[in-house]
Amino acid sequence: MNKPAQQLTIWRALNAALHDEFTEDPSTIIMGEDLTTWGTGGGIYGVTRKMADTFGKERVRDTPISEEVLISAGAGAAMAGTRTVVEIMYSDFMLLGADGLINQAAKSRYMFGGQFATPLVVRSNGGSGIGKAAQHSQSLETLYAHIPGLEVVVPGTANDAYGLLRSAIKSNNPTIFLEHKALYYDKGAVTKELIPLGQARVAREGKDLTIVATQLMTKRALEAADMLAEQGVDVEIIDPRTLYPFDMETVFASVRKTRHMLVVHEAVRDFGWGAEFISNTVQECWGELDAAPRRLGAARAPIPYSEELESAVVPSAQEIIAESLAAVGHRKRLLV
Amino acid sequence: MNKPAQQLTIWRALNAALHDEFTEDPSTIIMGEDLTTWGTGGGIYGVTRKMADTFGKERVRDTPISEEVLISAGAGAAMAGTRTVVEIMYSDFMLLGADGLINQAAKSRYMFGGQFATPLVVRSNGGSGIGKAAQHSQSLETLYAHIPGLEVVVPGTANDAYGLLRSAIKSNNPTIFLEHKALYYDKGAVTKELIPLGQARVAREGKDLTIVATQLMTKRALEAADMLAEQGVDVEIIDPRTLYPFDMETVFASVRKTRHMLVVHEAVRDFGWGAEFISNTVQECWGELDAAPRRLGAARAPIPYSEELESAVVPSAQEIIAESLAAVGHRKRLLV
Amino acid sequence: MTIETDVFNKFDLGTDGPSALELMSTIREFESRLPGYSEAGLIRGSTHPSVGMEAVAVGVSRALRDSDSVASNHRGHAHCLAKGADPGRTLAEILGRRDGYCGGKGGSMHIGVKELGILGTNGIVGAGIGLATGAALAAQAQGADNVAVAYFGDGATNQGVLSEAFNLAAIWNLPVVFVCENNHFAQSATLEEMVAQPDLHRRGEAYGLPSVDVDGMDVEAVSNAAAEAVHRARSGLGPTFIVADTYRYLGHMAGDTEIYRTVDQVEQWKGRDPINRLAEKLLTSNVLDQAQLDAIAATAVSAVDGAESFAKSSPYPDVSSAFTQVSEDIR
Amino acid sequence: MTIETDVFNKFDLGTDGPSALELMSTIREFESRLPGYSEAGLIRGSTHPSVGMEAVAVGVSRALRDSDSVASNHRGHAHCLAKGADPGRTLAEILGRRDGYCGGKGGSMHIGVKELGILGTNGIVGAGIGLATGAALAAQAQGADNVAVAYFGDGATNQGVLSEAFNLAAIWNLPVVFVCENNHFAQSATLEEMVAQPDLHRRGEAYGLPSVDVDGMDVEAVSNAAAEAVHRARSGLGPTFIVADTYRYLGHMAGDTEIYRTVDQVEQWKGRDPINRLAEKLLTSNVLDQAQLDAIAATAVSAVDGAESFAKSSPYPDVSSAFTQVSEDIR
Ligand SMILES: Cc1ncc(C[n+]2csc(CCOP(=O)(O)OP(=O)(O)O)c2C)c(N)n1
Ligand SMILES: Cc1ncc(C[n+]2csc(CCOP(=O)(O)OP(=O)(O)O)c2C)c(N)n1
Ligand SMILES: [Mg+2]
Ligand SMILES: [Mg+2]
Repeated sequence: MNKPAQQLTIWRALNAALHDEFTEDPSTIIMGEDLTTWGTGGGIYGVTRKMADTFGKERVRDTPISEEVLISAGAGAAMAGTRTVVEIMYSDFMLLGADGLINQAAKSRYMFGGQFATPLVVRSNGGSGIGKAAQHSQSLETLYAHIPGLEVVVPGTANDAYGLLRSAIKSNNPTIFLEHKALYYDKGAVTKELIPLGQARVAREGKDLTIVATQLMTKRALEAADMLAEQGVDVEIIDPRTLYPFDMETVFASVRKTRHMLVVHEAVRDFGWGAEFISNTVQECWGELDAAPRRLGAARAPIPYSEELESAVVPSAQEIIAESLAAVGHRKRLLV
Repeated sequence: MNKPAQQLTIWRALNAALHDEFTEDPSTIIMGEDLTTWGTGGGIYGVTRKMADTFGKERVRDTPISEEVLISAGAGAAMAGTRTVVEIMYSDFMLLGADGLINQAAKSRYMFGGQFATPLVVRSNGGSGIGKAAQHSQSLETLYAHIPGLEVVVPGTANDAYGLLRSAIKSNNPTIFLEHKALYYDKGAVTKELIPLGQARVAREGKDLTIVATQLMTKRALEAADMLAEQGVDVEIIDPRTLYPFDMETVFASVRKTRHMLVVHEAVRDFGWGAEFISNTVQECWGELDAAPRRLGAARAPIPYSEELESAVVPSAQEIIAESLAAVGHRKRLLV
Repeated sequence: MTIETDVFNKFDLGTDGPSALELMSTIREFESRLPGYSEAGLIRGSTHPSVGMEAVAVGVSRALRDSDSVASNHRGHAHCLAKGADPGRTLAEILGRRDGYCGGKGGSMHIGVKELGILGTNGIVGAGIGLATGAALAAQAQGADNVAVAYFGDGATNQGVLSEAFNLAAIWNLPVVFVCENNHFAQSATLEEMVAQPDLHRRGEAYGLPSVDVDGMDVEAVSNAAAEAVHRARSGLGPTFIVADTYRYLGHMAGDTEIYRTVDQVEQWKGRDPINRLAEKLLTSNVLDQAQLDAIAATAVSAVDGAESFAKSSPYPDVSSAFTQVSEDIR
Repeated sequence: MTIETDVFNKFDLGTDGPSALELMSTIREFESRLPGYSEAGLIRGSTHPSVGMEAVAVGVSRALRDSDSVASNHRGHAHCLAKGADPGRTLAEILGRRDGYCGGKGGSMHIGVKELGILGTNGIVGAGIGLATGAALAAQAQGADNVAVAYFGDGATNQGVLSEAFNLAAIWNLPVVFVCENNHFAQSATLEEMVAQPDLHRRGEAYGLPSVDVDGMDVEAVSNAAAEAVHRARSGLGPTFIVADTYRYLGHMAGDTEIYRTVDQVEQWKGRDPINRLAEKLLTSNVLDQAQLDAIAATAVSAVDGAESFAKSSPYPDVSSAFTQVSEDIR
C-alpha cells in the first residue's frame, strides 16, 4: 500500500531519497565538498543533511577541493563494486572531472567488453536565476547526453527528484544527476516511489501544441500555458526528465495529437538538446506536423551577473508565449 | 597575384600555415607534448616540423604531460596578449583542460565586459579509423560548438586546413581546431589563401539532395555521390568547415534548391551537431522540403578497437547511399 | 651574468608604512560593508569578503607594476584594490552596475581590469593559477620583464592544476609568484582535515620552487617576501611559492553559519590583526602620531563612502548588453 | 592496536626467485614480439612494449591477491600478466580477437580483467591513478582488506590528478600503493627537461605519503618495497609512493625513431638487465643450475608460442558486438 504523498521541497525530497537509498543499500557511499560541515550540516543546498549522523563518516565524506580525483576515484570505486555518489557543488565544476566522466566512467562497460558495471552518480546543480554568474550557472546537460555510456537526469519536481535519484543510484550505469539551483525550495507532493529513467512525464495535457521542457522551463511553460489557454491555445507539456535514456515515444504521441511543437530549454539554444528532440520528431512525424517545430534556449552568451541581464539571456514565460503562438501559426496575436 | 596552387598533404599544409603565420606575427607561440623531439622532429603527425629550428625554443615549446595547465596557461598567455597555439596530442585529452576552455577562455571576453581578447587556438585531432580505440578516436566537436565564446573548426582538405588554421590563429577568439587523424596524409591543391571562419564550402554541386558533412564524412559522401549519380540522384555536398561560426545560409540555399537534406557526421548521432543543422533548416525552409531531413552519425557507443567493429560504428559510404535514397524517397532502390 | 638576488626593494616603515596602512584600511572598510549590501539585496549570488587578510594583497602588490599580471580567486576584491583598482568601479561591478569594470556582467567573482593586468577574480577554485602561469609565459616569450602573480587559498592547493603549474613554471623558469593565502579554511573545511602534510611550502619544493612561509598578518613580512620573489622573477630567476599564514574574520560568504569554528578562535586571530599591528608600529616608531592614524582611518572610510555612493548611483546596465561581447566580430 | 609494519613477506630467492624469473621471462618474450605483430599488420593503433621494465610489475604483483585492484596505463601488458592475466587472452585482446579479455573492443590500451581486479590498462596518461584511488576507497568503505595499486610513468607524475590522489589517499589513509615506473622518458620527452626536481619521491612526501626510491631493475628490491607498502595498506596504515628506477629498451611504440636518446644509453641500461641479474643470482647462490635456467627460458618461449597461436586462431568478433554493452539494459 502506498503511503500518502507528503509535501516536500526539492532539497528535502533529494535528502529523503539519499536516506532511503543508503538505508536500503549498505554498499552506497557519498562524497563531496562541505557535505557535513556547511550550513546546518548538509552541504551547500542541504541535500546531505544528517547523512553523516545516520550513516557515519566512512560512507559520507567531506572532501578536499579536488574535483578531478573525486570523479575519477568515484568511477574507480564504482568499478570496484561500491555504489558511489559524488556531489559536485556546482555543475560547472564537473568540467574539471571531464576525463573521469567521459573517457573513463562512460566507457568502462563497453571498452572492457561488458565486464564492469560503474554505478556512479555525479550529483550537482545547473541553471541560472540567482545571480551566481558565468561560472556557477551553466546548463551543460547536453554535453553529457551526447556521450555514449552516460545517463542524464534533470528532475524538475520534488516527486521526480525523489524517484529519479533513487533510480539513478540503483542504476548500474554512470549517471549525471543535475538538480536546478533555483528550484531547491520548490514544494510538491512526493509519493516516494521509484521513477524509472527514460520515462517522460506529461506535465499538462492539451491538444494544440506540444511543449517539451525541463526544470525551470517546465515551470515557465506551465505559466505560459495558462495565459495561452486564455487565447485559445491548449498546450500539452512534456517533461522528458531524463535526456538519456530519452523517451521520444511520449513526445511523438503528443505531437501526433497536437501537430505543433516547441522545445524550451535553459541550455544554450545552439547545439542544445532541443535540436535532437526536433530532429527525431521531424523524421518520425513528418506529414503529421502542421508547422515547423520551434526552439527556445539560452542566448549564445555566458550567464551574466546583473539581474536583468541574467533574465534576458534565458527564455521567459513571455518568450514562451510568443514562440508558442509562432509555433501554432498565430503570429499576429503575438504578445509583448 | 596568386601563386599557383601546390599539391600538399594535410599535415604539410598545416605545417606551412604555422610557418607562414609565425613568420608574419612574432607574437605567436606554440606548445605541446613531443613537438620537437618525436618522429623526425615535428610532433606526433609532423605538423610542427622544423618549427623549433626556425622560430626557436622560446616560441616552440615541448611540454610535460599536463593538459590542464597547458590549456589554462594558454588562455592566460592569450589574455596577456600572446597569440597562443596549444597542440593537444589527441582531442580526447582536451577534456583534461575543459575548465580552461569552457569556464575560462570561452567566457573571458564576455565576463569582463569586452576588455580582453583571448587569441588561443587549441589544435588537436579527432576522428577514428586507424585503430586507436575508445580514448583516442572521439569526435567531440559538438561539445565545443555548444559553448558560447568558442569557435570550432573542422577542416577536411589541405586547402581548408591551411587557410582556416591561419584564420584561427589570427582570430581574437578562442578556437578549437580539430584536424582528422585519418586525413593527415590526404593530398590536395593548396592556394595558400586565408579562409574566413564561418564560410561553408560547396564540395559538390547537385540538384536532388543536400548532404551536409565534414572531414572523413565529406570524403565518403563524395564517394557515395558518384554511385548515387549512377542511380539518377544528383547530390550537392556542403562542408560547413566551421561549426561555429556556422554558415546556415549556404545550407538553406542548397536545400531550397534540392528540397532534400541529409546530415552525416562522425560524431555520435545522438545530440550531435547534425541535429542543429536540421532544426535550423526545418524552421527556415519549412514548406520548401519535400521530405523529412535525415541524419547519420556514429552509433551510441565508444569507438571499439577491432577493425570491423570500428568501421561498423561510423557511417560508411554504403550507409550514406542508403540514407540518401531514403532522404529522397527512393526507399525501394536501397543498395546493400 | 650575476644577479644580485638580495637587492630588492625592502619595506621601509617610514615611506611604505603609511600608504600600506591606508590601503589596508580602505580594503577593510570596503570588505566589511559587503555583508550589509548582501542583506540589503544589493548583491546577488555570492561575495567573499577578505576582512583580516588585508596584509597579503597589500604586501604583495607593493612590488608590482601596472604591466604585471595578477590572477585572483573568488575572494579577490583585495587583490584588485591593492593592484590599483578603483573602489568605486570595483564596487559597481559587485553591485552589477553599468560603471563596474565589466559593465555588471561579471560580478564579484569575475572582476577583470585589463589596464591593470588583473586577469580576473575567478569562480573556479584554482583556475587563476593556470592563467597567471600563462601570463608569465607571455611575458617571457615576449621578452618583457613583467611578472605574474597567482593568488589562491589553502583549499586551492588541493587542485591538481597547482602541481602542474608549479612544474611548468619551474622547468621554464617562468616569472610567476604563487601566493597561497592560507586562512586555514576552505569554505567549511579545515586545513587539518584536508591535508596530511600541513607544511604547504613543501609542495612547492617538491616541484623545484623556492618556497617560503610568511606571516600573512604582517604586511612588512609579506611585502619583503613578495618583493624578493618578484625581483627574482623579473631578473629571470624563475618562480617562487609564498605561503602566507592568515585568517578571515567573517564567514566564507553571506549566510555562513560558521559551525566549523569557534568564536574564540576568531578572537585569537584578531589579536594578530595586521592593521592594528602596523598602526602600533608606526606609532611606536614615531612615523605617525595618533592624529595621523585617525586621519588615515577617516580617509579610508571616506574613500569607501565615495565608492559606495558612486556605485549605488550607477545605473543598471542596458539589457541589450547581455547579448554583446561574446566573441569579436560575432554578435 | 600495534601493527608490526616490518612483518611483511620478504622476497626469498629460493622460493620466489624461480617463479619471478619465469614470469619476467614470459613478459619479456611476450612484449618483444609486439613490434613484429605491428609490422605484420596484426596490431592496429598503438602498442607500448615494456621490455626492460619487467622487474617492476613482477616485483609489485608478488604481494597482491586476486581481489586486490590494479589500475594500469598505456604500457600495461606486464601489469596484467604479472597480476595473473592469461597471455593468450591478453594477446587476443591486443590483436582485436573475440577471445580477448574485452572481446576485441578494448585493444592494448584498454585491457580490463574483472576477476583479477584489473581496472584496465588506460589510454589517458594519469587516469589510472584516480581509478586505483577509488578502488582503495571502495575497499576501505566496505571494510575489506583489499588494496589497490596504480602504475604510471614518470611522465604521468606531471598530471595534476596525481597530486590530488596523493592528498586524498593521505588524508583518508587509503589502502593504495602508487607505483611510478620512472623510465626517464615520456614518449620522446626526457625526465631532465620535464621536471625541475628529479627526486620524484619528494612529490609523495610533500603530500604526506611515505615515499621510497627503489632500483626498478632489481626484482628483489621492488618486491620488498612493494610488499612492505602493500602490508601497510592492508593493515590500515595508508598509502605509499614507490618510485622505481627503470628503462625501456624498445621505442615508445612502433615507428619510434628514437632521436631523443643514444644507442649507448640503451646499451648501458641493458647492463642492469633485471632478468640477467636475477638469473645470475640464482646461479651463483645455487638455487638453479644452468640447465634449469635454460628450461625456464624455454618455458617462457613456449608459453608465448601458445599464447600466440591461441590469439591468432581466435576469430575476429562479430560485428554486431560493436553495438552492445554500452550501458546496462540499454542497447
Ligand atoms: C572548482 C571549485 N570547487 C568548489 C568551489 C566552491 N568553493 C568556492 S570557495 C571554496 C573554498 C575555497 O577555499 P580556499 O581556496 O582556501 O579560499 P578561501 O575561501 O579560504 O579564501 C569552495 C569550496 C568552487 N568555486 N570551485
Ligand atoms: C592525457 C594524455 N596525454 C598524452 C598522451 C600521449 N602519450 C601516451 S604515452 C605518453 C608518454 C607517457 O610517459 P610515461 O608516463 O613516463 O610512461 P612511459 O610511456 O614512459 O611508460 C604520452 C605523452 C596520452 N595518452 N594521454
Ligand atoms: Mg582558505
Ligand atoms: Mg616514462
